[in-house]
Amino acid sequence: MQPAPPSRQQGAESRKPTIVSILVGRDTRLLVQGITGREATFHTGQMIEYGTPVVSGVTPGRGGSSVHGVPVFNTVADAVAETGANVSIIFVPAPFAPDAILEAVDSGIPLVICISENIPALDMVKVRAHVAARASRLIGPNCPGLITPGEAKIGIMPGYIHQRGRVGLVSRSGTLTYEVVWALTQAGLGQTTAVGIGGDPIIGTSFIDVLAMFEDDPETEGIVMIGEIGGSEEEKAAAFIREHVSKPVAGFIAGQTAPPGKRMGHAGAIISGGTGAAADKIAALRAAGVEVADSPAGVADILKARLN
Amino acid sequence: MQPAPPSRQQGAESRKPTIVSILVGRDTRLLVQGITGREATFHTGQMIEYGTPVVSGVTPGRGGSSVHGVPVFNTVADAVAETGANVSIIFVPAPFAPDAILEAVDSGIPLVICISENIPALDMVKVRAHVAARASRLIGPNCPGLITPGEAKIGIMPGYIHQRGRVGLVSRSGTLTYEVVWALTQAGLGQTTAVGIGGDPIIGTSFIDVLAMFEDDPETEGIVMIGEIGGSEEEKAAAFIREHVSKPVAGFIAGQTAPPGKRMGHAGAIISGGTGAAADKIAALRAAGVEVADSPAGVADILKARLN
Amino acid sequence: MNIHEYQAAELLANYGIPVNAGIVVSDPSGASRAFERVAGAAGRVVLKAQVHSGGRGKAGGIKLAGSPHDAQAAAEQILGMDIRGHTVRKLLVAPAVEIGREYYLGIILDREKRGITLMASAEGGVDIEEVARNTPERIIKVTADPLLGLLDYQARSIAFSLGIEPPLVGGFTSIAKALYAAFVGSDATLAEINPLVLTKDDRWLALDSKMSLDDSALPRHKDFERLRDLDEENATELRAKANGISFVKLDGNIGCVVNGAGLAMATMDAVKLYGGEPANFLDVGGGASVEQVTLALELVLADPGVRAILFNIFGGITRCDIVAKGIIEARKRVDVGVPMVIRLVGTNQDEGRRILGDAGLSSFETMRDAARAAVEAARG
Amino acid sequence: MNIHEYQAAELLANYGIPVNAGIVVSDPSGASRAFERVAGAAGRVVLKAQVHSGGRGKAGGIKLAGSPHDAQAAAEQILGMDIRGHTVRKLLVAPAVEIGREYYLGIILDREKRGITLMASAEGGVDIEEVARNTPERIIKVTADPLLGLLDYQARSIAFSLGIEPPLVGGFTSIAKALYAAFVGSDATLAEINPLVLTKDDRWLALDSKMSLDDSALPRHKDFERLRDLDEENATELRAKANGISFVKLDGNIGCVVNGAGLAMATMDAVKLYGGEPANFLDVGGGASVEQVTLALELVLADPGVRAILFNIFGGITRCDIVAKGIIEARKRVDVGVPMVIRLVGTNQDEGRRILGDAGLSSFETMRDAARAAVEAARG
Repeated sequence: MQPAPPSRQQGAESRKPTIVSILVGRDTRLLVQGITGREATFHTGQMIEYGTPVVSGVTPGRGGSSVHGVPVFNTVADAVAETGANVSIIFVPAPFAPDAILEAVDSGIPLVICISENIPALDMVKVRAHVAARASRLIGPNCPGLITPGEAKIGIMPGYIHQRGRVGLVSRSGTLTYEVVWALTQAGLGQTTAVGIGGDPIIGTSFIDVLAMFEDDPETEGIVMIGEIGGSEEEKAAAFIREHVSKPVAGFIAGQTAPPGKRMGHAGAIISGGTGAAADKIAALRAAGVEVADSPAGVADILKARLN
Repeated sequence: MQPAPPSRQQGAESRKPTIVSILVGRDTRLLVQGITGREATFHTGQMIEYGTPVVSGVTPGRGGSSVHGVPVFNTVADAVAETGANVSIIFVPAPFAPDAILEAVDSGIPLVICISENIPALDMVKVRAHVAARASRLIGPNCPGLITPGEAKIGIMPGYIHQRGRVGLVSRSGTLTYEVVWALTQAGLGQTTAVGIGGDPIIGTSFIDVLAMFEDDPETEGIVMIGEIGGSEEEKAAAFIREHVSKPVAGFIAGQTAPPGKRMGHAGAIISGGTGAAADKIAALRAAGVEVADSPAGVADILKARLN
Repeated sequence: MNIHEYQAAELLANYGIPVNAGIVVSDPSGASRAFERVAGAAGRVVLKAQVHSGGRGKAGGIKLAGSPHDAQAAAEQILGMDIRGHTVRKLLVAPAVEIGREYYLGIILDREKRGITLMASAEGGVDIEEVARNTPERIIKVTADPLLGLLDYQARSIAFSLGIEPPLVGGFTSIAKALYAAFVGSDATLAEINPLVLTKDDRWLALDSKMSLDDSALPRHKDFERLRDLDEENATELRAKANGISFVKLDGNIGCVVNGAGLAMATMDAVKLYGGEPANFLDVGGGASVEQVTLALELVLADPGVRAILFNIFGGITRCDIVAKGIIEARKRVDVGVPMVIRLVGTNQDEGRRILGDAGLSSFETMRDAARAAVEAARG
Repeated sequence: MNIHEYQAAELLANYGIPVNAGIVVSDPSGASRAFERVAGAAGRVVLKAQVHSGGRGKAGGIKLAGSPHDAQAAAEQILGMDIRGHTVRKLLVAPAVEIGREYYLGIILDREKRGITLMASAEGGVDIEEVARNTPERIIKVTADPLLGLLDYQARSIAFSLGIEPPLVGGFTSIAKALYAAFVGSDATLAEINPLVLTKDDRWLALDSKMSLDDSALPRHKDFERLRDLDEENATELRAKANGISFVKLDGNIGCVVNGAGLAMATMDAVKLYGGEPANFLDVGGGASVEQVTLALELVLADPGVRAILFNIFGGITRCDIVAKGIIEARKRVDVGVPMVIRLVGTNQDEGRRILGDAGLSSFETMRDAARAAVEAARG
């Protein structure tokens, strides 16, 4: 299995970079937007320590300085021109995050991961439409990022809990993902790639996008999908799985006890207008042949049984 | 040579309908937007008389009525659903024309011709960007339309001056086009298709788009390109001709005596900021191997010599 | 954030939507006085409970009155009433309207379309979710272009689909466009006019309005803070929010303190799975400092019904030893008084558990075990 | 439509751009009084001719004055001055500014990019077209997204490219964004600040502004009509415009009446080709009714220098017989007094020429022949 650089495809939904050992690989050259911020500086250190090739950072007005030895530029265009950055992770505060995403995308970066939370939903409606019409893929916002164990960690997850292995993981949640990753690692299954798609109502990459990549990825033998209340992306994913996914999928849906009309932490985690209840999502997944666990760690048990 | 229905292609510039005997043909089913207006009603009659298959009209609030026997609908979506319209010509007044273009494009009409003039330029910047991201082609605004003699007349040009023949014609001007058409007809050369791309600064279809179609059209043996002062589309067309056009091209540029800074009728016919002078355009065309006539009728003489 | 009907109406009026303006009162005599001012020629008013809840009509929270005396009597009945857990503290007194036809017009943040969707129906004045369930074909949906916004032709197409006569289409599309502008201008997630009525004399009127605003966008709408009704919000939730903690009050007796929203939901679910009832959702946020843990404990203990506390911490970037110290320190500051069950895993977990053990606190490795123990403890 | 510097500054100030506000005067004593009000601590003013033309500085239309007396003297010199054919009738008197650095910042309707392009240069205060010609690399260009508008990162990237120091970037981007908002909000085709200066005390200031507005968009900016300076516009052109005729005054002696803008330009070119000089551009528009033809004749004859009139009509939808009748009727209403040369082809051309012939008017079939004849006639 060779990690490959982002490549562009034709077509509306699929005109996005697809990479073996999905999304990141050996050719990844990471840019950190907002690198001089407290959180970004800390995580830059963590990512470098994990072995992620962090090549540059951007903070407007701080061009010429450096963070953990990483050169800082005023603009993404400069960072791309000088350092060949091809993946960006965004840590800038919500009011400036939409602009940061647009700057990354307009500068031709094919994969943009936005960690920032509390971005107004209507900003994301516009940003997402702009990105969707271009060749870049956006992951997030309000996500923990993604990791291909042993290869690159592009996010805020604790690296050590991961182990390169056989299971692809996609999730709307952060710590809940770590919980599942840990269980997979302890079960000896490990992960091919773990992707947090984010807990906001409007996000750049959907379950379906990542499921399709895992289905196509020869290294991935089984898939874990972690959903939660709110919206109907899990139901859409279920329909996709039924039609297009041949690999075993184990699922977990958080929020079975959540009351309607209340936002449960994540902006997107809310049952409203009669949609978004956990029971509906679980039913849809089961009807699509997905085994749904009654606890996060339970997905590891399910896949262990299915894959061995 | 078979006229074919609009077909979609991949790619940014070329992802547009291309049709043999360019743009319109036997499968054309024309919709007239704003059909109940005075001018539109008159030209609907003229187009029907010429043999153009006018299948429906739209005037909001006038649905259920008819004009020259053509059924009128409230919305383009209704007209498309009921009558299979696949080309639209727009006659609505400038304040409503951008919305009419968007309605046609969003309703999936692959070819939209906008006759309306005096549309604010910044409206067209947005409309054009929207259309460019979709599979539809917009011709105009502020154009006379297009005609494939003997096949279909979709515009306000006098039909009888045209004759099916060997020359493709593309022009930013109306009456000047008729002048040249008349000369081509009298010279026995005739026209394959004559396209008026419009006299506004921001238009949907450029010289280059139409030149490429003529180059690909087996029926077209020679090409006439009629430019005028303002902008630099003629210069860009010249560069395109040099690289991509093998057929003989004759040109004429109006406005050699026009003073700078003055709008000569058309919103786009103005020399400003040091660009747009006729002399520059003529020089560029000549450098690209285009024979430039010193009078409109002169292009017919040039092509007669080149094609016989 | 939810706002009251009268506040939504005020906001929509600012965008040019004709609303049935009335007067807000909070006592019966105010209703009587309001009658004099708004009853007008028709001589009748409608009194409407102002609560952040639907189902006001069915609950008796909306009444007509034909005299000041009747208005006062109706107000006496409605004020103080409980509607789905909300106590009525305010009434909107507005002129009664001669309704010709009723429509529904709403705009939502449409997660599925990833855009802004308008919904309309000629079945106005009724529960639109019921219409959506039973006769979805009677709801017309149009999604605005994310970059161009709602276009005129889209607003018209809704009007024509509703069967509105041509002379009345312009009035309808103006309202649809104004509602869209209000939605976008306010960063709403929901804006509804139900019913939008055509009066017997062919005037359009927004008879009832409802809006929800995007919490993430509130920082750029400072003026919206005045729309917040503290009576309608849980004081503990507000205190949590002000301190970067997500907290939602629930009905059970097992208080939960968790890091991460997804994990917090999963923790509630685990409590339920083992036969308990969670008392709250609580995401302590990224830091889990002594201050955050202390505050979290206070928030959970503000509920007198809490019989046990379940900590579920997955130490990632946060180190377990730090969290353990935080818990011990917080326990010193807060009088806990109920059993604490702690699940602590992740970075430096052994050191963390050792610290807890030294302080006489046992801890668990799995969420299941901890949830089970918490349920046991609450039964205690 | 072009507007004066002081009007552009007013407009830009409404969008929050710091401009060097002054007072507009139309007589020398006004300049003296204005000095007292604007000179301030620096004790110096700049007097600037307000004409719709560039090259004011070179022509002596901009002067400094250090006293009311000097201001009056300078105003006497400038008022009445001719700058590229424009008579100076108004002066802007503004405080003289201690300039630190000068930049150019402009926005154009960019036909090539089919969008709105910002241009900036650290070579401010000079003729930007000259910079564009000689050292194009010193001009930074950024095209705004047509649907999202100018983005913050774009404005910043201009600032960084200009080498503006970080603490001053925010001030610059605010001005760039405000200029963009003014451009879009006014439907401009050009909006320029030249120079945009950084004063010695590090304040940003728009020292000179220029704007052109899109004629097609004027109907939705009714308030802009008050910005029109009738002294700067040709009365005949305005009268033509009000009647749907496009007319541009030129310097020759052969009046042209043509249907269609492109054909009208081609007609002028033909006149020139055969050794004549066109007196005007005139597109009579679609109809060519008796009224339009009559008015066209009047417009052309308003120029006393006209020695011959050339009609060039290509009858398309318009029938030649109708046009012929129109010409004959118009000739009755207007005292022509110079030779008329008519070229009439297209729909019903034979009938049209017969009608002209019956009235003693000869006509031509080709534009060349008609143009040649008109040149002959003007030499008369």
